[in-house]
Amino acid sequence: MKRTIPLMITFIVGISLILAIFIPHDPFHGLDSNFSIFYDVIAVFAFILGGGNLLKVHLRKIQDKRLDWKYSIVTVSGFGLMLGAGLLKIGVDGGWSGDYQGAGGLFNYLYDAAFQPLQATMFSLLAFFVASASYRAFRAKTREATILLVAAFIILIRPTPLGYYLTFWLPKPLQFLHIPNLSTWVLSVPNMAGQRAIMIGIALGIVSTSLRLILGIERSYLGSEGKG
Amino acid sequence: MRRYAVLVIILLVGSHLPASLFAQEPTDSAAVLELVTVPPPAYFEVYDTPSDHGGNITLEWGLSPDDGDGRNNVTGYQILRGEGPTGYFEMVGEVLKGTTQFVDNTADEGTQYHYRIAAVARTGLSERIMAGPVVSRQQWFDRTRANLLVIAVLLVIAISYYIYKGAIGSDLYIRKIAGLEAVDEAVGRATEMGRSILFVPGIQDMDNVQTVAGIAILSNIAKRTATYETELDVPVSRSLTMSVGRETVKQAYLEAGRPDLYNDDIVHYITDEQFGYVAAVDGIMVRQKPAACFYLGAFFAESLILAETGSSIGAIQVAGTAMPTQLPFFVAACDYTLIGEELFAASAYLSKDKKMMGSLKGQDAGKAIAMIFIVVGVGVATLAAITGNDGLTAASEWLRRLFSLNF
Amino acid sequence: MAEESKNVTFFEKLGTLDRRWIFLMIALAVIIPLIMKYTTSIPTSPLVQRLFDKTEDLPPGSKILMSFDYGPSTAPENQPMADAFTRHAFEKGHRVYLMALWPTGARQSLQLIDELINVEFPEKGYGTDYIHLGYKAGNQGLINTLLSDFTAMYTTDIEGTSIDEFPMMEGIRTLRDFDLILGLGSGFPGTKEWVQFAGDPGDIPVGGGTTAVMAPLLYPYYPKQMVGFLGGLQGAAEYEYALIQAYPEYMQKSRLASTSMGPQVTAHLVIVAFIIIGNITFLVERSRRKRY
Amino acid sequence: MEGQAILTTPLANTIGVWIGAFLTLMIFSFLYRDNPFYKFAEHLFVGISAAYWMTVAFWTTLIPNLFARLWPSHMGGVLPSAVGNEREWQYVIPLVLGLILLTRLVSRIAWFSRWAMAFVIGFAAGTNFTRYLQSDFVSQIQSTMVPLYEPGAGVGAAIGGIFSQLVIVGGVICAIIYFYFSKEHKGGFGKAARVGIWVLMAAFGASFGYTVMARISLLTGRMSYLIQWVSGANW
Repeated sequence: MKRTIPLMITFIVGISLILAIFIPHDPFHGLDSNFSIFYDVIAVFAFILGGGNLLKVHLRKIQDKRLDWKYSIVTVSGFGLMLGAGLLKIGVDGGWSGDYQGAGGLFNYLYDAAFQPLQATMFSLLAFFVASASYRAFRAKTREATILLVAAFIILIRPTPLGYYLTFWLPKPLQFLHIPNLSTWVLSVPNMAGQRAIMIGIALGIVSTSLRLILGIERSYLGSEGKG
Repeated sequence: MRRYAVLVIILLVGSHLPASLFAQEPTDSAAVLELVTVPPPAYFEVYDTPSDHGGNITLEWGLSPDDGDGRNNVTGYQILRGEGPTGYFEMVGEVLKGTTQFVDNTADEGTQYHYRIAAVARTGLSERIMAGPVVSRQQWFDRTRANLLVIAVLLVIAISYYIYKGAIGSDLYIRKIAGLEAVDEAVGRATEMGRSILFVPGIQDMDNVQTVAGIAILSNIAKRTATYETELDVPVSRSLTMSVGRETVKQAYLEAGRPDLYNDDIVHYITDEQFGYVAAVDGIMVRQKPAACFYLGAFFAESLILAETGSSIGAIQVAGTAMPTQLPFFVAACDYTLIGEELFAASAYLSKDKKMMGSLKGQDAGKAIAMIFIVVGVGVATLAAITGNDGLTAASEWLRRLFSLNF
Repeated sequence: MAEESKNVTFFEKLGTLDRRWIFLMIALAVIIPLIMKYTTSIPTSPLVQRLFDKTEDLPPGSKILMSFDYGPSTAPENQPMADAFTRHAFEKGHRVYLMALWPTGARQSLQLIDELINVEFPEKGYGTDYIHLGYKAGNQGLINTLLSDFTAMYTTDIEGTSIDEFPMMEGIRTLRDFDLILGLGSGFPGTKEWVQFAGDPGDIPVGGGTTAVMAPLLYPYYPKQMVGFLGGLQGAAEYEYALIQAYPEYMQKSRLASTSMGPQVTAHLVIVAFIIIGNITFLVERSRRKRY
Repeated sequence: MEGQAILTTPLANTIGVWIGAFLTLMIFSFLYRDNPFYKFAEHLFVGISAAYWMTVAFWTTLIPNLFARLWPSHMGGVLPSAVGNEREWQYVIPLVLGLILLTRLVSRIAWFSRWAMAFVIGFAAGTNFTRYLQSDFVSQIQSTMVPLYEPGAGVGAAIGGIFSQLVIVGGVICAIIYFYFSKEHKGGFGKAARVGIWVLMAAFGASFGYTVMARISLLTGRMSYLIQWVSGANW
């Protein structure tokens, strides 16, 4: 009961979705989009568990005055403020039926003032990390590393004047080695070959994993038959 | 005056003549005065659109002899629909000249329709031809996907066959996967150093098979941390992943015989926001300094932020993802990387379960199929291109069609 | 001897350079050109040119669906693309339909309307030349649904006005009724999903633009499954270049991507310099180890 | 509404810009080392972003896709456009599954939540199976089935074309061989697998190099924001 019914549910849902691709007739038609909405709804319910867990962790930290507990106050108040502003549509034009993200609303204000800069800045840290990773990783230690280095180097200098001036003088028969030409070739030939092989492999991996899940061979996510 | 007379005639001939035709009326009256009869389409047939969900009827006709040829007067075609051979016909569409097909996607399922078509010229309409009756229905099989079905069935049979072989205990060889051999090394090192292990199952939800694969690997890693009594930390960015992850880790601790070491806090939710999550995980890394970091699942831009921070604290890092965009960063910044398909092979490999190993061999059969078709396809296409032979060209086209999305 | 060992320690140090020095150099490489307003022009590559030509060759009044599948975090890359596409589409008299697969995308299209359409094309009418359909949840599932029934999901525009009131929505029943789909994306769901779930099954021309990260992933789809695409800021700068070549009056207006390319160039050069330094130190180190 | 008046004033805007600029600097401070400013920004980000996505899910999924489908006539207050729609009974399924998921909160019946998880896993397996089969397996094989030689080009172009096609086809085959699990990478097979790794490395290098551009653009965006803030242009 604790394992058989879930295994059956997985099997039926999985098989019907696969069949739906081949059957335009009701009830299979549109099953994919229907189920994806079902899935989204279930994921919203899961938010109660996730949000509850987040609050529990931080409230306990505050209560026990554990290391860095003061920062947990920041998390909890940020969470409460944003959730309140959004769910209650505070300051939004048009009252309850207005747009929760509408201009003038507190939710929108917090989004612009805090969420957006935080997100963009965190993302932009990548510019620094991409540089430090290139410095460490692109060294001609082995043949594989050398290929990685050369391919990256060609693409890296492509948008710079260096990419042009380094090779523009090449005679006509060797023009294919001119960096702008060479970089396009690297992207559309070896890069494409590699990406294709990866994609074919991934597709097989996903087909096989899906099958293992549908057939109930992979079932670690289901926990045990005993007391759950 | 004569111009008005012509207008009246046009109005009488085409009871549903569209307004746009009048808008095109040239001011040069000479063209209007020449009243000619337009020949109708060469033939007209209608049928229920195949392989669909109903509601569509396909109309096909032959060009009017004056469409692009002859007097070349035809500007388009007008299509009318009625629910019987006589009675009221409403207009359902107009198409430009040179067109020979139209799909009426406003048909009601199960209703009998008759269609009429007429060629339209500036001078008027041709005689209308009628076709029907026709009824639109839902079909039980999408013929355009027959090839996909064959390929899917082939793969399913190959994988199931080897799963079966595994189940009956046949010996299946699986090569060493370096990244996975490193799992034990990483757990061992963390235990020696008395530090924790960080596991990141990607930032996607459970509807992504990569997350499912990551969680399956987590199950194997959790069994090891339970055995060695090493601390495990699994921050997640999706609530559903948290629920499934907890169930998985709990089960792993149970199987390892250490349910006492399990608590729900091992798997904890941070935030759904990609960069909020990564900000928090970075914080965990620099403050707790885990000895080993695993990144196994679906990753986006955060991959490099995680891997570079992990590298700065000197952790041993094992990554694996099927996101082709992020693989380069993991390859550059981590000690071991599971590339694409290897991620999905990992749980089978680590669990040493025979049935799971069998499915890997099944995947290899799929690869063999892919390679054979690529080689044959390229060969036939090349021969066809060189010789120009019709038979070879047809064979090459057929092979390509076999792998097209609309068979 | 003494001299050499000093050299070795120097290279050793350089090899394990504190990464914060790299961080500092990158910051300077971006800030200085920004302050000095250094710009550069990029000639158009075939990949971008083909998409440009497609838009150019469509008959006026064609219907272009533009999907905003990104958020403010990648706006520096994606927004110049949206700007360039919109200018070009309006220049050719096409009709533009704005939608979003990302909740954050709807705000980006609003920005496009506020800052570009209302300013540069005040004569274009809402509901006749462009319409803002807003965000709908469902990711690739949404595309799937739109392919068979557009009006099932989009019954109103973003303001909640019924689409029946907009002349340009007439005749739009499925995604197949569009002449071109432009997916502006930065991840999942994005341009790739437009190819997989709309372009391929519906046989609709799909083009678009993605962040430079996603771009190499799209090469396998070009030229068969995609008309063409813009890869990152450089792609946007190339489209701007093509637009200026065809319509010189945009010389002044359409320079957003091109001006952002300045810091790009210097930062690239800094990274290239570091890679070269890294390899020199590595080679010196290795030859030293071999000698002893 | 009064709130609107307050939050759209120039003063509110200026305060917003200052908050944004300080948070930007706080995150950047992490590049030097972990510090209280970063901790503050990080904790704030976690709190507001978790709430942000919950709010988005509530208003864009729960209300229109569950409540408005099950009780359309009661939606007048929040979603007037739903009123008058017919009730769609099948949405009882996600409601029930969602509630089942919440049994996790009661440990005695927590196992019940697996039913919902089973649906989720089945959904993942079913949709991904066909999606990847179509676009990543079938399409990629077809795209590779091209002739090595296309007549009509000049000699130079023909040689170049044949070479490129050979690299693509050979590269794809060798890289697929690298992924082979059930055969030892030895002899000719091993050599092919080795070439396969080289192809993958070339692809990774190219894709890494390409991405640098994107990352620098992001930083440029952030730096422009800060420069504008320093110069007072966006207050």
